Amino acid sequence: MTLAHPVDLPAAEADLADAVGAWLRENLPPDWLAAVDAGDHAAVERIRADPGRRAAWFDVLGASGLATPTWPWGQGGLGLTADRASIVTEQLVRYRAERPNQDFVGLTLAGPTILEWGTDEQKAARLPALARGRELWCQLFSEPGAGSDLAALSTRAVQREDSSWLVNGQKVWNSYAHLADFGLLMARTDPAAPKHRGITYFLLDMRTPGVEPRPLKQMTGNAEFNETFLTDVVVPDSARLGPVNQGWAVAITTLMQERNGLSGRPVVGQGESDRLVGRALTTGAWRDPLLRDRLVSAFVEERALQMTTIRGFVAAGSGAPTAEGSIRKLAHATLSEKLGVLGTELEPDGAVAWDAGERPVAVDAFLAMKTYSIAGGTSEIQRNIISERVLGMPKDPDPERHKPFQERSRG
Amino acid sequence: MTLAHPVDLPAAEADLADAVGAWLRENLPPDWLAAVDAGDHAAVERIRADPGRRAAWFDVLGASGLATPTWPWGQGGLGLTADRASIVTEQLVRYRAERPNQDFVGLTLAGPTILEWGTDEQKAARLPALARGRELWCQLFSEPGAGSDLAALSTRAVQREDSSWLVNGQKVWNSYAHLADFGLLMARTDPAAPKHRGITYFLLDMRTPGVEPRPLKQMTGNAEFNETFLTDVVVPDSARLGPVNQGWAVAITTLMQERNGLSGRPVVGQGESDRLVGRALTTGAWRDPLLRDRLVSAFVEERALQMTTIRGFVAAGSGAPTAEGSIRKLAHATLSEKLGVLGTELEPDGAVAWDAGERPVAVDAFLAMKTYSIAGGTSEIQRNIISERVLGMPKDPDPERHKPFQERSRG
Amino acid sequence: MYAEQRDPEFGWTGEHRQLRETVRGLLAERAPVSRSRELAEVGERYDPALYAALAEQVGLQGLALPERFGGYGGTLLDLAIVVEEMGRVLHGGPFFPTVALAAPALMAAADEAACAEYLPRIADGTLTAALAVVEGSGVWSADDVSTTADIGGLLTGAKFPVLDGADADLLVLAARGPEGVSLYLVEPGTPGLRRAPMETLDGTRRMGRLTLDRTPARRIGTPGQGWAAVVQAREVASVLMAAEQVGAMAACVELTAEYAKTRRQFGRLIGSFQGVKHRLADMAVRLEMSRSAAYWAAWQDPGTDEFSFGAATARSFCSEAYLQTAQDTIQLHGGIGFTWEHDAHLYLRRARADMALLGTPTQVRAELETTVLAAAAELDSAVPAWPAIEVPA
Amino acid sequence: MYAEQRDPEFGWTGEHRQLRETVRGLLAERAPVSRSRELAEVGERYDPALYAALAEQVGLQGLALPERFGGYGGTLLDLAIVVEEMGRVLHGGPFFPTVALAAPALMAAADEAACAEYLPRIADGTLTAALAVVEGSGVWSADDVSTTADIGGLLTGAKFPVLDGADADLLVLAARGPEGVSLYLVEPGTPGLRRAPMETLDGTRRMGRLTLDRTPARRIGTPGQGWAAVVQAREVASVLMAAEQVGAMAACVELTAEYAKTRRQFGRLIGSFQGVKHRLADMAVRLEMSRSAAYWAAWQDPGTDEFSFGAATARSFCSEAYLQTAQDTIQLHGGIGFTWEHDAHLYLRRARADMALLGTPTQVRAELETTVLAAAAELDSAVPAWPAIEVPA
Repeated sequence: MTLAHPVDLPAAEADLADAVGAWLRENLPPDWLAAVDAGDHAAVERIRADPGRRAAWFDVLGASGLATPTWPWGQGGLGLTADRASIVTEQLVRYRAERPNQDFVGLTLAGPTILEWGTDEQKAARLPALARGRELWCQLFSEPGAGSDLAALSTRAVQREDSSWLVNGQKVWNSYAHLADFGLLMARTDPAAPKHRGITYFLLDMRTPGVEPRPLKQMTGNAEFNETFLTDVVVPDSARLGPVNQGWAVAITTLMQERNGLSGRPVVGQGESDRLVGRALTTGAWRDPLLRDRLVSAFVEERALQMTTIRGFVAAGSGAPTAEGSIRKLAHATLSEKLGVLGTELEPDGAVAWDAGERPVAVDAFLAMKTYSIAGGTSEIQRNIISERVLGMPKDPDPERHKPFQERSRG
Repeated sequence: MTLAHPVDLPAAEADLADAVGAWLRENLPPDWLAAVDAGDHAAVERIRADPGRRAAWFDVLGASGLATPTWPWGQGGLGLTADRASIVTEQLVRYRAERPNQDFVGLTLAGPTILEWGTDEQKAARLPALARGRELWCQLFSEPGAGSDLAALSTRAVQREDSSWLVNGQKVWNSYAHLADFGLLMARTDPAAPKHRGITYFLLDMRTPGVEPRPLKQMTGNAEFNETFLTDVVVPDSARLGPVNQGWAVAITTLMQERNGLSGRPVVGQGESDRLVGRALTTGAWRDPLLRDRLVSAFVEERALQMTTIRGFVAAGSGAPTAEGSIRKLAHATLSEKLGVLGTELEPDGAVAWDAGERPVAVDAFLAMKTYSIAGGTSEIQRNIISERVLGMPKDPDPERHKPFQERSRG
Repeated sequence: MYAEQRDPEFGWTGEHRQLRETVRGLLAERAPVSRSRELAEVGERYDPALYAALAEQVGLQGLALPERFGGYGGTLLDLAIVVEEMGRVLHGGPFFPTVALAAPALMAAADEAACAEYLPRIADGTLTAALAVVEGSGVWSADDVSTTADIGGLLTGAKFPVLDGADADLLVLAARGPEGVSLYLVEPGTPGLRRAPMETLDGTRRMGRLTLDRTPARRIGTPGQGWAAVVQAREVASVLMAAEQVGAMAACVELTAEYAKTRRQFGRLIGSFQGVKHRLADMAVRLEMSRSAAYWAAWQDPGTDEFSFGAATARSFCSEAYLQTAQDTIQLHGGIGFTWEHDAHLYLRRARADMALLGTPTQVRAELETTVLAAAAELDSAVPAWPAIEVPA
Repeated sequence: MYAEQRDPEFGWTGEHRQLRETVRGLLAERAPVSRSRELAEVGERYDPALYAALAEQVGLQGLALPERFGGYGGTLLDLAIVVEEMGRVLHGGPFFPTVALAAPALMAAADEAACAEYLPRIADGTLTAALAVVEGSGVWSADDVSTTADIGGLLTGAKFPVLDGADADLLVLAARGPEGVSLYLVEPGTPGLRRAPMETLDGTRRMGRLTLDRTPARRIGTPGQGWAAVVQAREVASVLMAAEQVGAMAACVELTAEYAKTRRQFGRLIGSFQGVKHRLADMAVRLEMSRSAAYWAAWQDPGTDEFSFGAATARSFCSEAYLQTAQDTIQLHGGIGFTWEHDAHLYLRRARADMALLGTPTQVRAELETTVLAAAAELDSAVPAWPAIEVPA
């Protein structure tokens, strides 16, 4: 049922792909495989939507190491390089056998952070469960009062005599918090220290009493995020990840993963602009030379961004650490805003009114266009990161940088 | 030869215009008047280009008060409001009888600053000469080491026993300094005070030994500006304008004049974009729908800026002081850059090569397009001014704001 | 059409200021932006009691209508001040479609009987009306009118989206009859008329789809001259919408400036970061330029070339400026600006919807080409656009 | 046409790095930007001794030419590295027109005899060449070629502006003969050929006007297939110019970052103001996106659809990015960036000139429309363009 140890995996790209493909054909449920072979997307989605079947498959997949191929051998992974791992991912995607988007926090953020900072007990308890898809994770970093200044968080964790921690505070922008089993939590443990030095990192069991996620409605009308209220939540010291008061260093590991978090080898190919072109052909907007030039411009820009993602992927493989994730994020935010507006202009009436039930997709893209310039760190923050880390500009003056946290001004 | 005292000037706009027009017809040299009536621009320009005739005319004009209609009655002017003065200016322009551009510093900056801060002796010595066009003035504020941080100037003036001042330093961006009779000079007189508090303002006789203007070539290839070197220049204390070490307050008067300095009542009408449209018709670029939309956009933007200038003119007349000069300057800088690039795109080959002697005007506009976003205060400085004075944003932290000037870091 | 404008240009009179204060005060009390949101969220078209009060207490619906039709003979400028204040609080409902679109169309059609019958009811707040011109393409062009009127005056075709079209008490329609495009009046309940509400991006203004199948209608004005009336009404509406947008932009700038003056990050008020300051300054520039364009147009006399030019300029400039301003407002608020509870998205939705309502800015600029060419043809080599700045720093 | 590219994509080999260092070192020593300025200011076309050294010491002119024609059989990628380094210092003169335009055209025409006669002389640095295609309209289109070749091969027409056209030792021209557009060779001194230098915005590259009056010429390649060769040469030149622009942009960003780290105003390094930081960050983004586009294209095999697509993408993106970068460089330098003595304007001039040389970005995008439509036609509803970001701050 398991693949060979990574040293025995074929070295050539094509051979590795073949080996993974063969393993999938052998292990995927027959009706799933048949639906894939027949190109019957709907049938595959039906199978994937069944919680029982999905869980069963992710268990098989996780045991093989293929769900987390870059993790070390013996800790749920196959120890593959990013480049080789992407070949695995391509095969998984081809068979729609990959883990869903909602596992992003668990697989891309929690796993690597635990790998780097966890105790043996923490690794043993969490990594196999993550690899097999048994746990859903969320991130509890952001706070309403902190915003872009992530380290200015004020959720308090006070250690008690029995060494457990009592946590109180409020988090925000937590996706899947209402469904998650575990959360990556930062809390302030030393308010007398400057803001970066008094934070501790925990792996919070979301079922603990006092943890209350509430949906947060966005301007799009959807509620993909939560606010999470933490009231007298008792967390055992065994849930602490990394040393007391060094949680910011642990968080950096998580944040670097987040910015560089690419799933699979990036390619130059279809993107959002292609969809807009398709739509423009339908609505007749393509006939307008001004819109045509903007569409082709967007197409060029999106392809250039994809090419940049490939370069970033190759550079990451070669171990060169960069703030280049911020470059891509900023470029993507700009493009997303451009496409959001452009999409509405392709509709004859600007997508401002529609008959009941015929809401154009352009509406959702328009309302979501600011997502990437705010979510995951605003474009302003990205510009600061690029300017400071890539170009060596001085940091912004923070008059309170070295002040004890409790003495800082709030607002 | 002189007009009636301002209280006797007709109140109605049309009557005032008629009175000024009649005076001009009576006093202008006959051949000048004939050339204007015949619409013979070239002939008028020939007369205006003759230094003797020009001087003679400006003397007559100045004596009447019409060259400086807003200055007080008895100090070379007619005491008119800005609004009524603009009617005078319109008539002057109509007869090409107005003072030339190079008198901007003298008429718009030096005169009002002397009116506000000058001693009776200074007013008596300078204002009539300014009104009659006998003196050319330049501004000596900027320094290479100070840049946008105007108050960081380091030209030194040390008072000697006989109360005169010894000035040493270097100024830059001084237009007409090589021709000027007088210069508006700021120099540091107390290096132990914070930067704004140790500056004194002088009316410098440019013929003083040790004053050496040298032409400064710009990226356009022209040298409209100078660097001015000041080496052991002796300035009598009678040339000091305003109190010692309060030169920054005096300079504010000058700078406010500069930003609000409008000559004549602004109108909505022909601008740079009209010229570009004309050129686009000639080159055929007008047939390109993309260029056409950009041209009309620029046209709209320029007209909106003109409308804003009118609003500013009206508001200034009603005495409301604003940072709205900065708004217009910023908008103009943006537009100028847009037009500079667009102009080249109207040429079939992008205005990048031309047969000897046939340099397209688009080339000069392109090379000069950054002028307004740098000259007279960069667009960054204007944005700060707008944000702080119009919107009430906090000032940028200047860690050395209150430091004695001599202890400030340089660079 | 409207009363002549008052001198001096851009010089506010005491009356202007008084009007602004009255309207602002009334809206602040009874229709702040939270109320616009509330109506939108529950799907209410408007607050009828307030609508009545606007007419009875302040006379806003009839403010700029001639006195012989029950109005107060005010100027378009007065009305611009009113809608600017409404724009600040995203006031929606039937006011704009009735007063800024349908009433100008009725006046432009110059049909005395129709005016005498309907304008007084508009003025006293008892009649709401809508102007139905576009037919799905979003383009305001006589060529795009394919709704037909047969010899008996029966209309057949479809109009959408029509601002307040599904709910207004009176429909003013452009249709193509034997003499060309004319204006027609249809009241709800007429046989062959179907009205369906559409879903909208901007919940504060309703839109509808009209379907006409041999619907009896009353032709107004000179036969075949309907499009000229549409053009005039659209110009008036363009100027008023620009003023409304100025109000909305001003609200956005104030909201953002206020936030920047109170929100603290990295040990400082965020308003002290140039990243915020400079974007805010650009917002202020866009606002002031928009204000100039909108009010310059409002100061011209309707029916003149200047008015047409001002209307187009204001429409092109202000609608693009407003959309950018709304986007920037969200950006500078960060996460909170992205939530449903924050008002930023309401301004964004209105900005996008506005852009589609009276022809897109691109369409407007295409229409301006003739004017631009005429201006370029008069070129002389005189006055530079800006006084030379002599001393850079 | 050129040697096949090396794996892995975007993975620099030791050889690549070595080449870059060699070229950078040589240029730093003998042709820094101050030297480019000096040549431009005195009106010198180039430094012949350096040109010879580039060929003899490093073999740059023949780097990517096939070995059988005296070259070193390198890849287009190698050549991109070379011109990127040249772009940093605004190296001008005959290198680009000879190596990036005329040589690719000769190779694309696939005329063995002509290649054997001229390419070895290009490779050894003894022959400079120019490619003359456009005729005043700036548009690269077969329809715009109106220079004619009669049956006897005599050319009549005019070509301008032609990069290095007034000075090159060999002219490769596109002209319309009885079979359609073909390529022709003309050497200076041929009767009926007049060459006049033009004045240029960018002083580092000369341009000329060619007038042909029944000028004898040698037709090369398959008759009537000349335009296909022009298209190929233009693609190669587009990729190389994009790489050159990446070098120039990198120089602009470094120059500006360095200035921001040393210039102090208001008590702080200006690089600590977000107004400066954020504009610099945008410059960095534009640079990195340009680098990706230029090198992605350079990594494709010439002759493939990917190469054509990459060439157009890089040309459209990089030339607009470079112009904006040059403008920003001046802005962030303030007054000093506006002086003749500062290098910023040299980069600006080059940026504008580049934009006109191989068809404007707008023209390139119009040409891309077919490709874009083909891509859109293959749409499926799979993979989103970006992994969902789950947690905003």
